[in-house]
Amino acid sequence: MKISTRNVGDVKILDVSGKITLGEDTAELRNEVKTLLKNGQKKIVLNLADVNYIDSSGLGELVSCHVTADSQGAKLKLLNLTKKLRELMAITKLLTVFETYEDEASALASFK
Amino acid sequence: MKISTRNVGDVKILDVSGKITLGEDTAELRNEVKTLLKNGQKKIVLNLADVNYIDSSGLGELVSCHVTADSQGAKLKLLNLTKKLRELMAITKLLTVFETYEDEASALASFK
Amino acid sequence: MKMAATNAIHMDLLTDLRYLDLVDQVSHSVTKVMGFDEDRIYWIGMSVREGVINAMLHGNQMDIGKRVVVRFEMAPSSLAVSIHDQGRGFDPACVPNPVAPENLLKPCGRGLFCIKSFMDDVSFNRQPDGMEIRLLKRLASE
Amino acid sequence: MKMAATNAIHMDLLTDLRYLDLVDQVSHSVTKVMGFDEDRIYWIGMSVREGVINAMLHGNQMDIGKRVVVRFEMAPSSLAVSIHDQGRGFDPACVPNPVAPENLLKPCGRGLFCIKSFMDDVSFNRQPDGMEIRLLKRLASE
Ligand SMILES: Nc1ncnc2c1ncn2[C@@H]1O[C@H](COP(=O)(O)OP(=O)(O)O)[C@@H](O)[C@H]1O
Ligand SMILES: Nc1ncnc2c1ncn2[C@@H]1O[C@H](COP(=O)(O)OP(=O)(O)O)[C@@H](O)[C@H]1O
Repeated sequence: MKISTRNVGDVKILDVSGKITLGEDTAELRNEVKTLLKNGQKKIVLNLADVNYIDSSGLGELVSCHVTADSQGAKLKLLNLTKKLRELMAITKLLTVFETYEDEASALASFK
Repeated sequence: MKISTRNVGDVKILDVSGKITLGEDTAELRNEVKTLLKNGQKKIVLNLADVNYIDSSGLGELVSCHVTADSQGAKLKLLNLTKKLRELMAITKLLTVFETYEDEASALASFK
Repeated sequence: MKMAATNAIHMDLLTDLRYLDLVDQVSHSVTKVMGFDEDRIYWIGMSVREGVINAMLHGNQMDIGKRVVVRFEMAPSSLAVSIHDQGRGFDPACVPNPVAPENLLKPCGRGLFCIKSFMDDVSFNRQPDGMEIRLLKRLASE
Repeated sequence: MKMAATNAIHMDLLTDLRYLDLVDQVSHSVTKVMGFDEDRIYWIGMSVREGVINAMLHGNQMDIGKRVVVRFEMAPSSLAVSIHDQGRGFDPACVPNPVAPENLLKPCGRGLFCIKSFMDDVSFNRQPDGMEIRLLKRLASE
């Protein structure tokens, strides 16, 4: 898993790529989000376009990030789910938990 | 396995790609060479640059082509062996049987 | 003779997560040669992976001395995969439902649910020497 | 207990050349996780493939009712692969040497020679129920 971070206005976008699975260093994602929250960041987008594999632990990791953000009064939204990830989140009812967007402009606009 | 044929002067070059293995239709190569010989072709080059896998049956196939050409007073030469194929032909002493070339110009010049 | 039309692959592995990719790759090769489509190859692979993770993590408690046996039985019209660990086993009826509202925000507990969603049949056999979970996928299933 | 540090994969296959790629893929995955380098992964894969071709072709005479069993034993410092068919067997001492001048132009007979070139050790066991050929490759071999 790789993460690179960028700012668009007051929104932080995290471009995540690779695998989010057990065994990969998924704590990295959680820690990155925690650091942002600690620094007062309230608007976070995870761009998952280049996540080519995710398993149930990876889903749990995304849920943890969401829960932590929520508890700090911040918003964490998901951008560019792959077809497989969307299917997985539909089955596990996580689409009801997350706000998801199919393009960056809409994700950004949703914070306005 | 795929074969495409082209003329350079009085030399026929067969660009072979894919696998030359048991199970693949290796007879295709033999038949192609036989047809050329029947039509009086005396100078043939097999360009093996894009052969990504060959097994002992494939080596045998190349030997058959060589033997048939020889018996008709024609010359069959090999061009652009991959590193793996060269190693395999060295081990099986087939480098002593075939004339091999590393670039097309030298292969063509060798017929002059 | 009953087994005559079946190909089988049997993997007897140490408890070590670095074998997950190996199991994954074997699953992909098996389902591919059987003629499953790309989507199913992916979901079966994920299910097998989740099963093996559970066997190593919950079953064998990551004790590298314990083994996980994965068996692929390739019948003409279906694939059966059994995953056997050397742990104390569990009662699947006691596993919380991860899509119940009170569990939706939990960080874990989705593995078995995913397996059940993607496979046609899942059965659990608690045996004296460990837990066995058995997954079935039919080639003709929609 | 002797086997404790060994992972094993056991493939029990019908005699059908369409399983060659499956064996190839398993061989690649196994040698990769064991830490062999790209070149060795390739040559071990080719050796296993040649062995299985012989088992199906010469051993089982392509009789689809007969089986080929391929077993990969992954020890910490070496890989052993055994290939077992249900044929009548043969005497390896009677197989002509393909690099002898009189055989150089023959269209076949290079499979075993390649296997022996690429593996560290090859042994043949003619058994009542078929032929077994056993290949060994050490991780540390040059
Ligand atoms: N092989 C196993 N041995 C023992 N317990 C298991 C096994 N597989 C699953 N379980 C139990 O079932 C629970 C749910 O598993 P799962 O749905 O895969 O989610 P998770 O692994 O995230 O907890 C586990 O927490 C564990 O208690
Ligand atoms: N599993 C086997 N069962 C019976 N005979 C075999 C087996 N493997 C090899 N042989 C014999 O050894 C010979 C040489 O095999 P090989 O070197 O692989 O070349 P090829 O397969 O091209 O003949 C075969 O022709 C066959 O007679």
